[in-house]
Amino acid sequence: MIKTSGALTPRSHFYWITLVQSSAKPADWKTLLAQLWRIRLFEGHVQRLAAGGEVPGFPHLSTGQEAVAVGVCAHLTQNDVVFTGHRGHGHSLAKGCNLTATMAEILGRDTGLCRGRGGSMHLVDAGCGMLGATGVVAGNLPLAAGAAWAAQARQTGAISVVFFGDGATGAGVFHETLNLAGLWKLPLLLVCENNGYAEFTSRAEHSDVAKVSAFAAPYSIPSATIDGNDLIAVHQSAASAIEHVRRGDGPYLLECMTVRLAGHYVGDQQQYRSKEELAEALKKCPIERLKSYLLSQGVTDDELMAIADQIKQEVQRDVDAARAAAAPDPASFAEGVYASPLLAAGC
Amino acid sequence: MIKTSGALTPRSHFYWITLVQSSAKPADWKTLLAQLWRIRLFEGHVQRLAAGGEVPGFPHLSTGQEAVAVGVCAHLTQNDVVFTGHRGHGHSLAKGCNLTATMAEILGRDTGLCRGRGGSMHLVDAGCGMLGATGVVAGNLPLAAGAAWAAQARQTGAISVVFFGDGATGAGVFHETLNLAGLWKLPLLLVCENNGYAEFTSRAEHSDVAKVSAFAAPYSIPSATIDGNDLIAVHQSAASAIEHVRRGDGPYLLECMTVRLAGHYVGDQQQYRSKEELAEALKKCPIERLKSYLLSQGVTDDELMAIADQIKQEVQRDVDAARAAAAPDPASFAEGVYASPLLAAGC
Amino acid sequence: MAQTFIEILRRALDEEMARDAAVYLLGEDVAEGGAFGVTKGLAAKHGATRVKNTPISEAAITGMATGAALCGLKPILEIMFIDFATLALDCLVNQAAKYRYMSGGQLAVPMVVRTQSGAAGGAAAQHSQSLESWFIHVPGLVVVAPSSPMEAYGLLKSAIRLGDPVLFIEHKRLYAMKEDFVDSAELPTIGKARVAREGSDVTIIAYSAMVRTALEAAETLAGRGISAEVIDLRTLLPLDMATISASVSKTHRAIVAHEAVMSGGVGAEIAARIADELFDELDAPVKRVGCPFVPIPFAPELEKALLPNALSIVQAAQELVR
Amino acid sequence: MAQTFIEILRRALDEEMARDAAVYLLGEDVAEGGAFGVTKGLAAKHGATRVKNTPISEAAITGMATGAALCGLKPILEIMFIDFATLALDCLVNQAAKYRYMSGGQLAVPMVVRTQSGAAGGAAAQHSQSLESWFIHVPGLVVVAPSSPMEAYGLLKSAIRLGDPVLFIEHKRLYAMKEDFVDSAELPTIGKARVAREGSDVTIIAYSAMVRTALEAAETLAGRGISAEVIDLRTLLPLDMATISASVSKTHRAIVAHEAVMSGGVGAEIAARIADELFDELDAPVKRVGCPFVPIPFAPELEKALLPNALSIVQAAQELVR
Ligand SMILES: Cc1ncc(C[n+]2csc(CCOP(=O)(O)OP(=O)(O)O)c2C)c(N)n1
Ligand SMILES: Cc1ncc(C[n+]2csc(CCOP(=O)(O)OP(=O)(O)O)c2C)c(N)n1
Ligand SMILES: [Mg+2]
Ligand SMILES: [Mg+2]
Repeated sequence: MIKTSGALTPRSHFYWITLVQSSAKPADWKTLLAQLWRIRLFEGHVQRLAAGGEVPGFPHLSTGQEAVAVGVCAHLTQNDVVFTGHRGHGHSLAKGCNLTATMAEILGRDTGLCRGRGGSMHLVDAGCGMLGATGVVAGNLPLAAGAAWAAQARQTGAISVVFFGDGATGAGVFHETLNLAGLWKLPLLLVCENNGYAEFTSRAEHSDVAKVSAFAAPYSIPSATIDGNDLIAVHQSAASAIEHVRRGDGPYLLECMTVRLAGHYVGDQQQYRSKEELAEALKKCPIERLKSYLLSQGVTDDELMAIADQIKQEVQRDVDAARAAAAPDPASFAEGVYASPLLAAGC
Repeated sequence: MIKTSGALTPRSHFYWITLVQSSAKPADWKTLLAQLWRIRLFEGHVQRLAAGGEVPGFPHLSTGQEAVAVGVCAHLTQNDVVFTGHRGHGHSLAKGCNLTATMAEILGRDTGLCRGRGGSMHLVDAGCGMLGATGVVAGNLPLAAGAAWAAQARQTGAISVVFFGDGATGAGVFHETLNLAGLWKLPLLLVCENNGYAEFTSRAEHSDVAKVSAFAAPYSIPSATIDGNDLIAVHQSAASAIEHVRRGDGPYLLECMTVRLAGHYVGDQQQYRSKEELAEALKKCPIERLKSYLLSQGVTDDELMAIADQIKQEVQRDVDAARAAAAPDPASFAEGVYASPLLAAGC
Repeated sequence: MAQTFIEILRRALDEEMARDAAVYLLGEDVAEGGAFGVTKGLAAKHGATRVKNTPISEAAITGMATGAALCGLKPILEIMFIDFATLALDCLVNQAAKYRYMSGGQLAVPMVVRTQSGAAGGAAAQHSQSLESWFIHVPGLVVVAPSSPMEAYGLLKSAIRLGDPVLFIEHKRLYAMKEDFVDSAELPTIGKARVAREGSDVTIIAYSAMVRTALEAAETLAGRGISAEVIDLRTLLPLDMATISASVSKTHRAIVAHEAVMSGGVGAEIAARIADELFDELDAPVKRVGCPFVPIPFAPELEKALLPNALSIVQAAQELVR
Repeated sequence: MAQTFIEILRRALDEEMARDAAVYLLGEDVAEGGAFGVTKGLAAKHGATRVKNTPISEAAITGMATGAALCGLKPILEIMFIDFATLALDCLVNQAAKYRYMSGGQLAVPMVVRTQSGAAGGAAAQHSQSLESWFIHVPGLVVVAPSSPMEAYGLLKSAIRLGDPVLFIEHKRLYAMKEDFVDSAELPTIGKARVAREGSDVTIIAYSAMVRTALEAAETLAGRGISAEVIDLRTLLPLDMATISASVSKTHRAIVAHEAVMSGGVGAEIAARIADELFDELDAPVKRVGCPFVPIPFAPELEKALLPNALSIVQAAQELVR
């Protein structure tokens, strides 16, 4: 059964999908494939625009890791909240952020989600439950736990989801958060995207711990390590993880093994990775894998092409709209530090 | 085989004992009992003096937990280093700090280990490898790991030992340190004194994790949970843990289950603990247990009395000496912030 | 009947919890009353779900308070000693303070972080610091440092209702201070200082426990023919320059007194602003009274020698007025 | 041949590692060269045991560097962005800075923490801060902020040999700056400022990247008939008041310029000290140039509008001299 609902926020104009795990059909997977494509194409634009000097800062692409964002967010409602980190474009789009406003933010436009004040690493769209990204690795984890605490305290029924990388497990606050989330039985889904790297340093140099999910064991927090490049696997595992969390049984740690197809940030030459490694990584592309599956299930090449074409046009249109938008008024830089202008005046 | 050596530091005037695990005899245990007593008596003085207003700050007693300090430090050489926390009197004495200078520090005297600048929570005696105590819970853990790293890098053969409470496992830096210690295979022994409390809050409210040693598992760091009030058990487990660490096989986490017989600090009324609980705790006294064992092994009451008397007199004498010492010169408060007086002058 | 700082603070918490179901307390031992007993009885009264003990996880609990504030709670977090705020700074500075701005105004962090600072009785170097000046350097934060029980009562209530993250600093030497509880409909405005004593020869600007010391000094000075005006800042960020300016324009001399070390202290900011904005008003340089640049020593004799006291202020005033 | 800031910094590290076997590097990605390439090639040259990659564990690696410094190493720790020093503050402030004092002089922490700060190119609110003023508030620390490649070279070497914990702040906008490498037997003394340009009408006090901006401003001012002296502080803690005093006693006017927000900034301390110690020398108030009290915004137009530049200094100088 597919339940689709229309625009969730004033800005949102793509379809929201809630798939019931057991009844997912090729038709559903096609819709999710479209989302994978959408993120991939969006970030392709980011990369090209960045190379052309149009993107301030240093954007981090989730290329190759899209299945995690799409597979998890497919189960979330608008009330559920998501926190992400420096590699958060995919999560934002999957959670329902308007594509034009997201791109506009990444380009530093006044029409951006955060009026150009946040940027690629600080995407927020409160209206659709995308509550924030933090550029400080692991800093998002306790924020998400706090959101889960609020949901629990206010009995809203919402859950909180946090996406983070394997490198974040080196940070103490990850462990502090696990302890608290377990202890308070918070409705928190922790999604680790284990891509085997933290910047240029491979996981082997960061940690002796093969599986991030192992960190949940001491706290008796249930966990799983899955193939994060297999959208179907992510979708199904996320369904049961979220069922657990939504039921009030406390947090769940879902580790998604994945690969970063691009550099750490746009411009990273990746000298620390061999050609063989990169070639191997490409084989794991979640989009290619889902396509193969759909083709094997009788979906035709033409159907897929049609979807791709449509997404391509939509994304292009939305990106163009973002690029056409105006930069913020320089004189406005001091707006919005405090609730009260009185406070701001005294500083 | 007991190897005793004389004064290790100019200040030290008690005997240093290295027991070879397998050959420990009642005679050896007697010597260790003397150390337990020594710490107990010392802290009895701290408590009385504090009640009388002679001790600045808020001293934390290790009463009831002495077997951990004594059982572990018995295996350390002067080159090995120890870090402790707010409850560190026992560790300091067991590592070889001069009793008079230790008490003088706790009383804030100029003859104190740190010239009265540190106090109960910041005991340092570099000469005997007591490298420091920190009042910030868990702050000592990475310091100890760093000391272990230096020993490894400089190939001194020394090991580093850190004592901390169960509450410290709530702090992220504990986990960061485990990861690094395992990854770099540091010669670090982590000794957790699990007394079931962090201040007034019981462990159940702090954590769902029953055994602190479980935190070592994800890192494949070997660990054990033992009865920390059984000196013989501590002594034997510490021996094999230290053998592992000294061999260069990396860190080891030794969790010693113990009980705090006193309040969190001197003056704590312990309203959060029932009479029954306290009565139960008293039964676990490590001194009483070792005494029973020795009596069962044919040691006589008289022999034990004689030891006790001697220790009592020695401690009294040393405490009196500490009390008789002068306070620091008030005008000297600014000394010793920087290596160079030039730097200090510019501040 | 006179009540202690701790009792009056507890009353403010109690009343705000009763008034607003979104107010929650969290921190180490808070359900047991906290290390200083401020929250005693609140768990029993308002329920264990609203007064939450936490593990020793300063970073995570600050993050959780922030995240909860984003989602409809008004958390009051207790950080037992300001020395341990060092463990919470990423969240306070990088997240909580910047959320409103970075989100383009979409989200806010209505949270109060209560903490305790200052030296007393041999708490030593890691439990005695006065670190408030770090926070006046962080856009998005508000910093409040009350000087008495009743000041704390009103300011805490105002802070809870403010809507932006507030660091609320209690001085450990004030905890035992007693005052009569006086009911008043009006709460103080965050950002407004108060003239604690009027005078005409010199302005002494202070906050937290140092206000009492300044009042003592003013009394002594009065005996020596010097009329000192004492300003209780109440809020360190934002600074109420209007009140300072009015006073210094009258006295033409100013002293800023605090317990923190002078280098990089709040006094530096205030002195710099007076010296700039009131350059033509000043008959003498702005003097600072504060700790010398040394960690807080343990021994009481050293601690006492180090800490600024009423005499330090009196001497500074006499030099200025001479 | 001219070399970049990064290259010359690397040379200093390389030479000090060759000179002293106790010098070790650690930090995130440092074996890969670090996020900015400063340590590139050093692992290959000096061995992987002396150039250690670490996990993302700012608290632990700072603690480890401190512990190792207590035990005979001279660690150089890289904290990738000063914004993340928030995660290392317990150790830096409560442990490293106080160890010498708290141990009554028994132990020392000869360690350098290299970090990188400042705004450029849309790094946004969490990767652009200038937080140096926090550290001048901490007795026991030393704070160095070089203004050019050759300054960095000498100061880094001096810092490594100092024997106390040094925070060494590199500005990201300086990394590409080029200078000729000039061999010199003498290393700068930590704690001594330098006169970067002589002048007689106004003193501009700056550090880090702002020195270049101040020199630009001085050039512009010269064209307008105002002779500006520029002081490059080099060390923020301790402050070289002698050099400042000599200059201001000559020019009778002072501006302190930095990129950090003004409230609670290093400029406040300097302005307060000048206004006090040189009260009779001043012909005009000490002016501060710095960021307004706002987090660093992402959009380049906003970032640019916010950051102080040469024009900001020129305007301040013209107001003073007018
Ligand atoms: C606390 C902190 N330290 C360092 C950095 C610099 N940094 C940015 S991304 C990154 C690697 C993160 O690795 P991981 O969590 O695995 O995420 P990935 O980039 O692989 O998606 C680092 C070290 C940071 N942003 N925050
Ligand atoms: C970072 C930090 N937070 C809070 C405190 C206050 N505090 C002092 S001791 C203590 C409890 C420590 O419990 P545990 O580690 O189990 O040691 P124990 O006192 O039981 O020996 C707390 C919370 C502190 N010193 N440091
Ligand atoms: Mg990764
Ligand atoms: Mg405990």
